[in-house]
Amino acid sequence: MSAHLLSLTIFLPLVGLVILLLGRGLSNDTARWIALSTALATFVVSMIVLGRFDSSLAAYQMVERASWIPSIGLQYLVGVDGISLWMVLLSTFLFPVAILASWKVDKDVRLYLGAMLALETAVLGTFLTLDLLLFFLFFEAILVPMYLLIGGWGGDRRIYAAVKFFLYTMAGSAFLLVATLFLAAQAGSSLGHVTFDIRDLQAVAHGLPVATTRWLFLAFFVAFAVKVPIFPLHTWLPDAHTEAPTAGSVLLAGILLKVGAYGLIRFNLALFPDAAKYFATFVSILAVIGIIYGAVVALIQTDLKRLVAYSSVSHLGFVVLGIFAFTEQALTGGVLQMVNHGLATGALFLLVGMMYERTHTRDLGKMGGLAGVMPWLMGAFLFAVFAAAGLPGLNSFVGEFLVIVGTFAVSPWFGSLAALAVILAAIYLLWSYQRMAQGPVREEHRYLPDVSLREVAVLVPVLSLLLVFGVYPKVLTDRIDPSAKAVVVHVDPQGQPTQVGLVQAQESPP
Amino acid sequence: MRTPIAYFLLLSGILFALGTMGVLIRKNALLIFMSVELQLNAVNLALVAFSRLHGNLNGQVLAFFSMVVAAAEVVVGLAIIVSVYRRSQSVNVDDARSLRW
Amino acid sequence: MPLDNLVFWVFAPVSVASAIAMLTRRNAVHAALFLIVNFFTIAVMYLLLDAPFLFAVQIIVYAGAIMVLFLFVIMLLGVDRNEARGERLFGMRTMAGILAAGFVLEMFFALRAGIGFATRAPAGFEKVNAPANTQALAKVLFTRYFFPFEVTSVLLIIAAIAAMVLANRKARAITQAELDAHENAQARSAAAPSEALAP
Amino acid sequence: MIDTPTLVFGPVLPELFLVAFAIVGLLYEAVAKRSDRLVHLLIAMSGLAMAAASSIILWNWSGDATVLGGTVNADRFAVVGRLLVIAIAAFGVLYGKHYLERSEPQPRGEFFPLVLFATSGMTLIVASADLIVTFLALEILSLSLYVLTGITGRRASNEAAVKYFLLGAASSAFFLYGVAMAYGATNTTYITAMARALSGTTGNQAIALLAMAFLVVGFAFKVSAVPFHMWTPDVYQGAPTPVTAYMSTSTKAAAFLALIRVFDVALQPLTWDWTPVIWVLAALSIVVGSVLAIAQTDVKRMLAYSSIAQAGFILTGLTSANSVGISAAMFYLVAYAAMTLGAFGVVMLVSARGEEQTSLSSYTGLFRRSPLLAGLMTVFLLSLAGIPPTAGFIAKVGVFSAASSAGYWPLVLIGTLASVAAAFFYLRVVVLMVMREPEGSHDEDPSLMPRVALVVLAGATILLGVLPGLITGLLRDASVLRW
Amino acid sequence: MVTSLAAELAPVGNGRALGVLPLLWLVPALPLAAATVNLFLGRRLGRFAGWLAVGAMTGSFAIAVLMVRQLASFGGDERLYVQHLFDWIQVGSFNVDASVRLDALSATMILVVTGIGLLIHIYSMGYMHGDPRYGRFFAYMNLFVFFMLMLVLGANFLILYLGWEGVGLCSYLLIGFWFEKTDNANAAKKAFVTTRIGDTAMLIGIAMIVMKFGTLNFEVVFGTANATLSKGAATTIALLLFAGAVGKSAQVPLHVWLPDAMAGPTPVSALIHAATMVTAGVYLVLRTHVLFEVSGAALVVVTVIGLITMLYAATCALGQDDLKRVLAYSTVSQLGYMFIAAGLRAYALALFMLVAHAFYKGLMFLAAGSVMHGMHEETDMKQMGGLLRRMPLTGATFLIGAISLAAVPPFTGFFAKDAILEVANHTGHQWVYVLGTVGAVISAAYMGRLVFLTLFGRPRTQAAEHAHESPPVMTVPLILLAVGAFALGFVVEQSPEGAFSRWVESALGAVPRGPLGLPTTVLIAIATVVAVGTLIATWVIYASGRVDWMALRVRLAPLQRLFEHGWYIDDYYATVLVAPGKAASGILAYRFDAGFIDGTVNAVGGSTRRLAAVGRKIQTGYVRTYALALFAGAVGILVYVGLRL
Repeated sequence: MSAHLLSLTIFLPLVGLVILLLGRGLSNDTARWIALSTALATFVVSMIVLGRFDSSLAAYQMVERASWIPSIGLQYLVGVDGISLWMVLLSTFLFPVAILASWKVDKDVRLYLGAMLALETAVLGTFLTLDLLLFFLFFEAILVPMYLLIGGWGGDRRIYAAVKFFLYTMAGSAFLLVATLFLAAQAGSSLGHVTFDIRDLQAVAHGLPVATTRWLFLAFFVAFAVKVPIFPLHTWLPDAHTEAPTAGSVLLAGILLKVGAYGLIRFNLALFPDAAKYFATFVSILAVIGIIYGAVVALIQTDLKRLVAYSSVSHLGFVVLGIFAFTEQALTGGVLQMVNHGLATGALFLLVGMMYERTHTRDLGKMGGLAGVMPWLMGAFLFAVFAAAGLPGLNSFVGEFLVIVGTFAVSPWFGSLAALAVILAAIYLLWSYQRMAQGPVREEHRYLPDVSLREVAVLVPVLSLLLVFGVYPKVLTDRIDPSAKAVVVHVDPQGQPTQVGLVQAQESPP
Repeated sequence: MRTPIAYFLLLSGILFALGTMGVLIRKNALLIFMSVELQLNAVNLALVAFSRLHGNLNGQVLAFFSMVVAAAEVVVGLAIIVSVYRRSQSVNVDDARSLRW
Repeated sequence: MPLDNLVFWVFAPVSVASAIAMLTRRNAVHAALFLIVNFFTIAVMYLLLDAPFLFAVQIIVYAGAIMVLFLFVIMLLGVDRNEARGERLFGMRTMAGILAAGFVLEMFFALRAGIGFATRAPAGFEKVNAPANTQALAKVLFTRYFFPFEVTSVLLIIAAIAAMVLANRKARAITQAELDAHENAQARSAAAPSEALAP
Repeated sequence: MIDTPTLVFGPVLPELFLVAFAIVGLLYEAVAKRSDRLVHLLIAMSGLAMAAASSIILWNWSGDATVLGGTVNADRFAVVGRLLVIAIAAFGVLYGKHYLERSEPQPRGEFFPLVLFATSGMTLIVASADLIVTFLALEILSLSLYVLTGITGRRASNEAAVKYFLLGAASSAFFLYGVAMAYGATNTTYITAMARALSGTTGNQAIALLAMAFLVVGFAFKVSAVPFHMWTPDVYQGAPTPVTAYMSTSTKAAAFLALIRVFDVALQPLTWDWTPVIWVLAALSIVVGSVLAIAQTDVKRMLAYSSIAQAGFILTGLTSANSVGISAAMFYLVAYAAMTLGAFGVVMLVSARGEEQTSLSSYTGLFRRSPLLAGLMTVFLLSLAGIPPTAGFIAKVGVFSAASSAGYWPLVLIGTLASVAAAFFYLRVVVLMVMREPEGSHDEDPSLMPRVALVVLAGATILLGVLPGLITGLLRDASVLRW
Repeated sequence: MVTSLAAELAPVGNGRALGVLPLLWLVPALPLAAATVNLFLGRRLGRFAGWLAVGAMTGSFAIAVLMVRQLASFGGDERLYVQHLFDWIQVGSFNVDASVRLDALSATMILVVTGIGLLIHIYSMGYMHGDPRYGRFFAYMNLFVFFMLMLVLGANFLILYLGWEGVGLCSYLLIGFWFEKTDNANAAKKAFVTTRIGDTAMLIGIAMIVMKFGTLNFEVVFGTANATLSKGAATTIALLLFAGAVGKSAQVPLHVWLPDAMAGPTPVSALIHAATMVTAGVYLVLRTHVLFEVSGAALVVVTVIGLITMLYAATCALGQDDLKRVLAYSTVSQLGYMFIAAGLRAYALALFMLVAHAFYKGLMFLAAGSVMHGMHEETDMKQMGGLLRRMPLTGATFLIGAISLAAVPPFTGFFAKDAILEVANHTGHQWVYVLGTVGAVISAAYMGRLVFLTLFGRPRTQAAEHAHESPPVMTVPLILLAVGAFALGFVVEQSPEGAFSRWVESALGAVPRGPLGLPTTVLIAIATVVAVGTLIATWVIYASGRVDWMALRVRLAPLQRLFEHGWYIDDYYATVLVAPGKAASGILAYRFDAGFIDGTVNAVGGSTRRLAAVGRKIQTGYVRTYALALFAGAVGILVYVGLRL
């Protein structure tokens, strides 16, 4: 049992899925409870993982290995480190929230919840696997349930959005697969056996010619850049976010985008450190463009979900910037920001969803004065808005600050430009809040109800984490840091400014 | 035998090519089918020529098999063509294009 | 010029010419007759290649049975009229000609490289054909090629079934319902789903 | 005097059973006044069962490697190939029984014997050790399929039959020419002897190359690789659905297995010459199949294009020209058989009677009308698209991996990118089924038996996606071709 | 690591009796606790919400007083206490801890914040009485106090920044407290965004500090600045930080938010936009003055910005008709004086000005609130007149505040302003002195105009006629503040080297002195004449009845409009920044993003589909075409074979 804790985490949701799919006669409510309790159980298991995690180690822990398809070298290999740990916890945390948030979905409930649970397994798999091909498998497996969620329960243009999401991601992952197989083939010739174990592949990739690693880097990069998304590969995101059902948007923003960033850390940096250094400036420029571009475009949006979607482009730019600064602080900040963005944007989408259930519109032009009608909901909204805007004391600030500081040590210009987004974020977020919550209230919205008890149950955990991680981020950083440091050292073993440190300060004044 | 074997083979090639041309340019299904027969005969010629070249009878046996096959094929083919003709009163293959695109 | 060479050079052009004539005759019966001529020339080639048994089979089976079957069907269906003159497919003949020329050219080069136009067959084929071509052939056929020979029986059964299943079917008019269904299907497929995903 | 070969019929028992039961079926059809489809089905099924059983026994064949004058192989490759073809045939007759009962006018009962005959050709072709047997078996299966294609006498069915026949006959001529050239190049028709001749000094390289070219044409036609694919959409669309289901899977399997045997054994010394050809054919097939399928509005036609693309993927695996690639291709064939049979099975049920509802619009809102069918179809389509956790994914990774190991990663890139286009049209059907509301009234065939078959196929599709190890061991054993 | 280093540097617990100092964390914690309770339970608590808030403030103030007494008991160099609360951010060797720091500067600030804050809270209980969101108001106010205390107590830049942003948040919440009115919401947003521009520059500055020092701890940074920073780096950092101050303290060019911020409830204006938050910029400069001094050039910039702002805002104040807007511009102007002082290295005087300003401007805002309260939220001075008689307490205290601001001796304002001018004069900054004096004239002028238009003369409207005095809960704080506004300067800072300057010398250094310029007595005389003379002149214009000020106003209309609209800087920004920004955003969003990028993506898909639509036509249905393809393929392979022969 304890030896297979990670496997249990990954596959526990499937138990719920099977029950849901087989249980023809289940009432909708029973189905919901089954799904929720499955997701909660998964969360509990992942908390046990957290409890057993040894934060002093940088290496993978709780590794499980089993041969799966020897003919193509695929093995079942999972393990957790400080980076994936938080991705997993973020996922297991957000899934119950998302399920609870979609309590009111009435159409094909079993299928809907089944898709969610399948998605959970796929997502957890991507975060925990140490086998590149297995990663690809889970990576692709994410597509179907998400596609169903968007296309089956989304808005008016849901099919367009779903197909776009699917094809966009798949097109990106095409390169990933090619590069993966190429690398495995190289392993076959240099190690004597085809393997996808990323720890072995590191050595293999190290022996490749420089030009080859650069091409491989780009192939991996494209796949993950679509997922993150990095400008200019982001245009699927606004559509997908806008059309997805609430829970879909939450999961998409909260977790799926992180898969891309996670992939960048886990594979691009780990496998091709030299190529990563070579492309760092290029990627950083894209990231900075994305940060500012996403924010500027968000300014003019009138659809609330679209606005949040573009803000995601901006925020994820921070993550990428942090990843490619190659300093311990920036990378830790990047990972932290992944968690933070998941929570903050997740919260925003939850709130937008709740509001949509009441007003039946997401058009900012058709709202106003809602703060007077439903003060708690709007208060929560404002809280999330400020979290997203990077207010110190709330979670996003710490991540952003670490990224800026870490990047600054390498390139003051990138750091400064990234910081500018903070202004823009304030503008578009407050502008949207104003149009929604302030000013005179519209007649048809005058008697809308405030949050229900269920919604409180949805919001309180998320919002309180926004605060907790803002005030005491050490819970996260203590565990991220060793792994992040290992990655940075791997990329830049004798690099100069990998460390924002106390070099000068140690000369204490007289 | 003084004639170089390659001549027979080339003749076989020419006949095969002509047969293939027939498949392309004839519109009558029966004639297309006849062109196929020409192709098969060209092959047979090649087989027999190789048989002679190698100095064994295998090629001749193969040609014999080929003839059997051709006979069976003719039966099936003609049956199909007749069946089509009964249906559409035409053996022009250009008329048979309800399945397309 | 040795006799076999002479025979070859007489019959080879006839063979090619008859094949070309078969391709160009618009009347199906004429074309079939030219094909029979062609089969005869090929039979002669078999003779040149020391395959008298196949020479006979060629004339009996091909020229005799198969082509008669063809002619029979042509008559039966009453399609001995001239083939339609119009060509709906643009450039078909040209392309067919070019491809055929290319084909022959490639064959030429390959044969030149592989066998060479000087290579003559080894003498002593009489030994192979001893005591006679037919006996020798039978010996090979029923020993080495015993199994394939048995397999051909299956082919013949299938041919028989084919004739039964396909040709023995009562001709029937196309029902109006079938026409409707067809048209509906066309209309549906033209209308719907490709636009279904347009943004 | 005459040294007669020792007759060991053990390794051809499956064929004998198939032919025998086919003849039993024919006799039944001839004798019975009104033949009962169920009896036909039982006869065919027992034939298939016997054939399968005798194949399985051959797994541990300890006699000579080749029998009957060296014309038939008794290796494990043949066993696996036969079993695959026989299994496909079982689904074919099952579909056929159902289809025959519900279509109007009722086609003749010869359907069942013909399927058995075709199957016997296919089993023989995978076991063949002699090119002439390969040719004869090819003709057996082709002739049977021509007849099967035209068996309903519907206009489309007839048209498909005549197109298939004319092109098929022409391609057979090419194939036979290839056999002749191979014989000319090596002075033998034994597959293994050819390899020896070509790797030694007795073979004629130039003529062998010609042989390779013609054989490629013949096989590429059968597996519907571009540009020899053009019959495929028309024939798949025009043929009765069970026949399409049967032939799209079994022919492909048989032809691919024969191709493997011929190219990876007989022409193995020419590997460096034929792999580029296969490469190009694979690339063309993948791209053309995937792209053209997008514009299709008829499900059968779309699946036909899909099968062209799938052929390209299988060819991709063969570019590696080693046992890894062979076993990957074999796995792909198994997966392809399961998912394509399944997809056509759904098509048959949605069409209800005959071929009435094969346009994509008939699938609109299928999920509301019949969640089971829609769900099954989704599984099959996703597998065809290569999405985990289905067999299609593992299969694709396998062939790509093989090609990549051989250094053909540009082909893999083409393949993966084309998969995206392919995913589009598979998804489109899923969209229609799951995400749209039904329009008008369509009635699916409510029968149970085909549904059970479909569930089995879907189960196999997923099972092979999750636990491919169930058969990869077998395939690895089978993929070692000795010469 | 930094923690320990800071512990070594800071004379914490070096055998001293810390007394009550370890309770320092309670000073911010109390308001925070009260804010939390009020935020969630405010509606249930009803009127008790106000009492809770005031109680928390009282406690906080009391503790602050105890703290300061304890601190004052130490010797000059030992007046420092750092309390480590917990590690906030720790990555690798980079560490930011949550710790608070008490020295003379922060001690002064917490006294102002809690003390004036307490009075304003009390006042608010009356002013906000009956508001439906009464509890929430106090929650926000307490939250503000918490953040303000964090700002001034923070022992490193990041805690300071936390408070800095936090007060911005509360400012946003409180300006937009009555969010139903679009104007208020706009003003709130504008305030937050405008200040955020400066904040971001400050954040960049902080990042740069991290880069240079590896830590954000004040002790380390200031202790090693001389050795670590080049002049250029110091200037960059100092100016980036100063940009933050410019935003927060509403200096030119980021001043535009403050006049609009008057949309908030008046106690908010008093507390946030007069007494405390807007002075955070000044506090920042004082706190980081070491960096400014290393740079030198940065100090000049501070002075110049201060001067420009002071003069500019004073003219604007002269043109306003809205009571609160006059006070707002006046605040901006007065903050300019503080920056001038800081720029002249007279940090103690800047701080004293800050304290003094907190008293008299807080007083005036509260009094203005009282006036509005009595006149049904009327703020247009043209509608007032003669209120001194109708609202004697309010009027009198208002008058005291105005006179103090106009720098008439011996009011507090006089000592504050005069000391600055004196330093300018004596240290050779004659231009500063002259312009400062001009500013003083204008200041006195707008104060005079304000006072005489509202308090004196005859009531010009019915509302003014029937204005009534406010309840004691509002007037008592007025009186207490008036005492301060009147007497504080006289008591603690009669000259640049007064008791106050000595008290803060440990934190801010001594006030510079110079041998140049005029004698002190002459300067005092000039200042007195200027202030009194200007007041008399305004009396003549506005209250004596001898001048038709309305006619005068019409004659000077262009000038008046220019002043009233703040020299049209808002409109300038709207044209030059906002409109192009919106346009750019629109172009990016619709033309570039949806049009070009997404268009490209869709074009790829679309062209594939078109390719498919065209490609399917190859499948003509003619079997001969198919044969052609077959034959062509065969020949193609043959050609390939031919090439390999």
